[in-house]
Amino acid sequence: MVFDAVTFGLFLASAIRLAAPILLASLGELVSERTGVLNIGLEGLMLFAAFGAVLGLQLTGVPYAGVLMGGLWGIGAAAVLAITVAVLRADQIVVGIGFNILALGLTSLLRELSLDPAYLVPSLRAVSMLRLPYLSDIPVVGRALFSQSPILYAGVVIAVMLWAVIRYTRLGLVIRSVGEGAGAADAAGISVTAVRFSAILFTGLLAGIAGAYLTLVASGGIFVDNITGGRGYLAVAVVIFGRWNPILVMLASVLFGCADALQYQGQAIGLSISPPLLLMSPFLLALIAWVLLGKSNAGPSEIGIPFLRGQK
Amino acid sequence: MRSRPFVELTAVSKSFVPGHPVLEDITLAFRRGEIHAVLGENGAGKSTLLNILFGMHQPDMGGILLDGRQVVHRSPADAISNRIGMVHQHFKLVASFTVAENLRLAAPATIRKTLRNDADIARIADDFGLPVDPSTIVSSLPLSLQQRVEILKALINRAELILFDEPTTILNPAEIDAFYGVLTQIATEGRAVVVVTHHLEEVLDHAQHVSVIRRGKLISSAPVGNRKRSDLVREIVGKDIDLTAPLEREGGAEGPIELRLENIDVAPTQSSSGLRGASLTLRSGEVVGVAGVEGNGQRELFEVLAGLRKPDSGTVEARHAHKDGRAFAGLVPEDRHHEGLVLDLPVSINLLLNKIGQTPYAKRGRLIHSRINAAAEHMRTQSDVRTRSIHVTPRTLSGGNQQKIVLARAMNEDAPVVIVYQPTRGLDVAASEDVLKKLRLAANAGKAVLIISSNLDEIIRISDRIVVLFAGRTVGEVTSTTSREDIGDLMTGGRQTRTEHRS
Amino acid sequence: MNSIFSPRASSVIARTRQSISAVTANNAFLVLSAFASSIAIGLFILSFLGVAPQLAFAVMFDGAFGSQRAIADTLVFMTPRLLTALAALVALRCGFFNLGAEGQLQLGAIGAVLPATILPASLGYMLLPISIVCGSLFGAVWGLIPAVLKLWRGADEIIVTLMMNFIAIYLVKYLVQGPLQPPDSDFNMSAKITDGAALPILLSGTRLHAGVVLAGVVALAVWFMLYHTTFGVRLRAAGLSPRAARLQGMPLSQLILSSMMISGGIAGIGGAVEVLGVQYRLIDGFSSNLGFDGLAIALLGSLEPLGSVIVAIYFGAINSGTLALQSALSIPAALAQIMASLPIIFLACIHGYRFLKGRPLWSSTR
Amino acid sequence: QEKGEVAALFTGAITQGNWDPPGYAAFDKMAKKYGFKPSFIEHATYEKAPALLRQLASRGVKMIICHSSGYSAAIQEVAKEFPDTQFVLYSYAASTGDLKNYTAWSVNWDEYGYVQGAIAAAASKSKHIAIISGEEIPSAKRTHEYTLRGAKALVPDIQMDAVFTGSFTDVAKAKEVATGVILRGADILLPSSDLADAGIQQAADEEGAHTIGAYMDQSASYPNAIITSTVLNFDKSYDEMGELMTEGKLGGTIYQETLANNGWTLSKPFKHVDAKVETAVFALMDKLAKGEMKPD
Ligand SMILES: Nc1ncnc2c1ncn2[C@@H]1O[C@H](COP(=O)(O)OP(=O)(O)OP(=O)(O)O)[C@@H](O)[C@H]1O
Ligand SMILES: Nc1ncnc2c1ncn2[C@@H]1O[C@H](COP(=O)(O)OP(=O)(O)OP(=O)(O)O)[C@@H](O)[C@H]1O
Ligand SMILES: [Mg+2]
Ligand SMILES: [Mg+2]
Repeated sequence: MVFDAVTFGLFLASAIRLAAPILLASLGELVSERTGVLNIGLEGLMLFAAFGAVLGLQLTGVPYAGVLMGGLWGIGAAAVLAITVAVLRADQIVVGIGFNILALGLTSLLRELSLDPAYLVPSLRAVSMLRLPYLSDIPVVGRALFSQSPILYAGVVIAVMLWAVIRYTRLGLVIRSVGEGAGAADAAGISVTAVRFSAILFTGLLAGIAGAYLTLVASGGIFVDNITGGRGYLAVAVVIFGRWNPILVMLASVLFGCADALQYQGQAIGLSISPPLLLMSPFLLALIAWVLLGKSNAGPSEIGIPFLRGQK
Repeated sequence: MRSRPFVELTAVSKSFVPGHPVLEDITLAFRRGEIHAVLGENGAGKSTLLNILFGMHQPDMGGILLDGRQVVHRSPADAISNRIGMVHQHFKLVASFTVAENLRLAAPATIRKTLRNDADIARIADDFGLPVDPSTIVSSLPLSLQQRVEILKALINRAELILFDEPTTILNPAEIDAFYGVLTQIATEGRAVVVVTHHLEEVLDHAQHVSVIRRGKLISSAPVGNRKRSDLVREIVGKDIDLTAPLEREGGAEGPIELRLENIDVAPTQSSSGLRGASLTLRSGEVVGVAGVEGNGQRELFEVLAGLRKPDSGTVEARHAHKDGRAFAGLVPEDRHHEGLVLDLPVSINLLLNKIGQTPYAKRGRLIHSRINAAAEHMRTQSDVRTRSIHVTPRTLSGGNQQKIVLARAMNEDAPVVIVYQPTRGLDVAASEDVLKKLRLAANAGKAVLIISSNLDEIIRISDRIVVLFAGRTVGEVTSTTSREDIGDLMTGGRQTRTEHRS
Repeated sequence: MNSIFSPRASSVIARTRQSISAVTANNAFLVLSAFASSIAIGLFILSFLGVAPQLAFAVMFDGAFGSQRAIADTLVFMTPRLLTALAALVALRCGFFNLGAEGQLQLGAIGAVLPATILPASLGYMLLPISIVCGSLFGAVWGLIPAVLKLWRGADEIIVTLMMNFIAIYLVKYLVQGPLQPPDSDFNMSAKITDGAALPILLSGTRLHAGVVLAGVVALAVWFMLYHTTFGVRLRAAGLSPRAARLQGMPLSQLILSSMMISGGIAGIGGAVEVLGVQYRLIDGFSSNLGFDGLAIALLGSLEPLGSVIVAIYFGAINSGTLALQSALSIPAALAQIMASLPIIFLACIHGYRFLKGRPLWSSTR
Repeated sequence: QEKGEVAALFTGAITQGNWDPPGYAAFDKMAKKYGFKPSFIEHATYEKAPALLRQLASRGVKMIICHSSGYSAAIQEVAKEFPDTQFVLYSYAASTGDLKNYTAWSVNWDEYGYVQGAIAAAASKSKHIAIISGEEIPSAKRTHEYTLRGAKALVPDIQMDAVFTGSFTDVAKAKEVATGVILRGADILLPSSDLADAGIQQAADEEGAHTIGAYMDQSASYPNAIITSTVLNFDKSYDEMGELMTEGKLGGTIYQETLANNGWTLSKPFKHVDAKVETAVFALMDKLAKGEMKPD
């Protein structure tokens, strides 16, 4: 089988769909990290929201209500992280690890208590794709780029907006200052706690929408245990990989999507590479690229460090 | 009758640890148009006092009056909106931001409009008499300019009371004069200024009012008038110390050359001139002072001497060297918190950090704790480090006591050379005196001591020979009898080609 | 120079260290209450599910400590977690944020299973030490990679070690699906190890294997190394204050390399022990997050070997206790995850809050 | 409950997917029928299996049923320590390692694969089918192979894409992969990735392709996509376990579950396809059942 234009189009579409939840989650994570909070709990946030979204769908039957619920669950779960990390100054990595395990257990328990047994959930076209007129008729890449879920388009818009906000607005200045010099921001009268708290909530919102995308768009309204399957960790890596820049983060998530898509397309067209090796490839690729890119990978200087007023 | 105070502290008490008050019943008034100096030993509570005013800490008892009205500062934001600004000892600037971004960050909404573009900011800075390039990244500015940004922050915020915590420790004499010029200007415009310092001359020369705190208690608060230095010292320390007596010099016999630098070059950086053909020699039994304005290669000189970096060219010869080629020397770095000490390891380990793997403290890679403890205990008594035990961490000690540990370690070194860099920065009068005495005694006992400092007075008091570092060059070598003015001239390149630009 | 040490690593060590430096009755009480309240919440959820809390607690306690077999189970669950905790601890104490214990453990398992399945059975009991050493070497090499990348390219260790975890997991998957899978296999796993390579069972009728002794010895060795050797002091000094350590002539790069080698080696032993003492083969998914458990244990144990032993026992007990709950009352496994995660979060909050309130006395090292 | 206690281990949850729930239902039915006290363990990962088996056995559980082939290593390790407990495995086992207290019900996956391949090939209009599995485990690899043989038996020039997604739970990836193969031309999909099958069914539904349900009749869940479902006769197998246990006849045997002994079958009638597909497939099954033909 040759890798012709049609295959390429399919491949690209697939890559973008696979990238979408990573993109949304990593954009959320980016905001946290820009304020100095390393949110390893992203995986857990996505998982909670993925569950919440399906619950919302089950309760209302309206797909977009499910998306909304996902976002709200994301915010709610993030509030727990925000209280521990931003208010109580708990260690971000430790809490993140604990939070992810908690999410795994709690969502599984909640699923048993509240969701219809998943094998009975009918196939739902939960959130349908939006086919942009004219643009989606462009040969080769048209369908790939312009016949995607509205949520993905929202993600792209958010990426550009975040870029502009961080770079050009007062809010961006405040966010960056908290991540680059929390003590200085505090002395300038900015509440580090409040900024980090809200940033984590924002992360929760986007991680929530990412989780909702995963269940409502990518899985058609089904929640199974551990449905995020490590995407949250991947999104954390993508933020660092994209150097805390929303645009680069967007490209990085598409890159990961490509690697992901390649492995399935590769199998389908009979590439005789062992699947685990293909599955490994995005990580290997990212690692190599990361090493080659080299030194200038310093993120926001306060990242991972709880703020204490008067600290030297 | 004098004007009514702008800000008052009423019976403020504060303790971090129950039962150990840091401030007790402090009542103080800060008036407009006045520079108000606050003096006290290390750990007396000066910074805590300022921090309470600025909302960084909350008092346990007592409160703050603003124009006679009770106010509560829960956070710096409250203080800022009450027109109080603070320039911290360790600047509160976002190092990776530009000057403009830092100013915009701090400015309240109403003022922010006027700071939209860099040109406006530059103009405003000029108007205040504090010119600075708004587009520079703060971390690439010399400390004196960073401080200027801090002052601008307060002024742009229309602060009426500006608090300074040890502002002059990072300035050279010329800069200090200019700094007080600015303060006087600020005060005469009707603002109140508070300055914490350890340098009494500054107080006598520039302040109108002086308060002394000792161990958390207010000892005095009165106009400077014609009070004398010795009065202040007595109030600060609780006893008399003569700070002008020359340090006794013994011997003076020329010992062998321990250390020789020749034609050392180190590439310049944004904040420093690097070194350009710097040369000096150091003999045992003498103290050599390296005078100079910070940023003229001091950092690089210390790093080369300490073996932290290789010079781009030139030779370093040491009579005694480690296996890896570093000169065998006791080192007192500039930053005691990050370079001098491991703040969270016990005092005992810190005292012996340089020898920890050597006999008799270790045998085949294994530590011998009894010997370490015995030696550390001995050093502690010898150096009078005031700590509960050698097993506590230095983090809990006062700056003076921390410095004693660093110094004790450097001296304990069997090394014939001691290299100290800004050894008294931030130390109170008594502690500084103590450090200088120890260094002089070491030289008298035959060590070779090199002191790099921007504090000309202490250099003059302690040194046998003085080398001036300017723009990375060692310009001229003088004796301690040379006048202060002449050395100052050298430090600013006066005798060199006058056209050469200060870095 | 400073860049090879992450400020966050220094900050984490400093905070964690300082909070233990003032262990008081009050502090111990808080730690205990974190565990107790986690168990209480778990029991509350159970009562919500219709299981009487007293019964559930009895079953759980019985499953964790009630019999020889129960204690053995607890210790068997504790063993690999203690080893990964020690691995994380050694790296962190040197200022290297090693999130890669998971990957190093996977490599250790590979390293152990190779000699244990390939070398001739005639080697007899020599196979055991060979396999353990080989596992530990594999882990050490895997641990060295991020250290080398950091020193050579300045690559951030958090991301490198995270990525390498995934790579290691897929490597194991690849091996047990292909090269190491014997022809007639029912599942993705290697051949069974040769008898001589198996860790001896200490208590017949239980699965308590000699790995637990090994883990204990490693804990003791790490403690000894940290507090009684020159290397240990240097490592701690470098971790807390690299600049001060360097000024005293300590070879920072060498310290990082050695500590990561030791760290990886210990995690590797963890993997070897799982293979040689529990699974007797390399099996896909044999590690259910042992690496991350280890990191959490190390941090909750205040980066102290003894503290880690205590917290690891709790983790072991929660695992065996909830397993008993599952097998006796068919309670969902999710509960185990909930009860293991809550103390992590609670304890982190307690640490953090004490930091915020400035008790014990300290400010950050930054 | 004087008959004693029986227990079952599941890799996932008994309320999720199409493998554990029908297995649990059969187990529960069996226990009730024969008067055993049933208990079960969900999410019994292979790592923890030895400990769980020991706990159950030492508690005096009479029969422990493991509902996945991956437990066989754990059984072989533990069974010898507990001669009084019967260990049973459902799914696939190559050998019981000479253990007298280890019995397996092994589905003839070769036959299973062969038939589903045949259905797909017969139903495919584009002569392009696909099988999508989760983890690449030995039984799945073997199934792929026999599926292709079955397909070729009916349509020699059939094209088959075979993909492993690497996960039994990642619905999104399975759906993505399924969408990919459909767009590349496959019109019949064979889901065999457990929980993730849901994604494949949806993809087929959305893109207008067809599928075969796996292990149980799933046509109610995905009426637009499913032609027919393979139905494992869990009830029969579990009932045999109960019966043999009660009679004390368990031990050491591997029971093959085949078409011939009604170990599994297909749901009828076929939908979305010509009647002749159904006829052809059932004719083939008949031959297989009668032994007139071998799946290779
Ligand atoms: N955050 C804190 N937590 C606990 N104790 C503190 C804290 N900050 C200061 N202290 C205590 O308060 C005392 C006074 O500290 P403060 O910083 O006010 O001294 P200072 O007068 O500014 O000293 P220096 O001249 O060295 O700057 C110290 O000796 C210390 O014991
Ligand atoms: N959390 C704390 N616990 C105990 N003592 C503290 C604490 N924080 C600060 N101190 C002590 O308070 C005193 C004053 O603190 P400050 O920050 O002014 O340090 P310093 O000695 O002036 O150092 P430097 O001037 O070099 O920054 C020091 O003696 C310091 O050791
Ligand atoms: Mg102070
Ligand atoms: Mg000070």
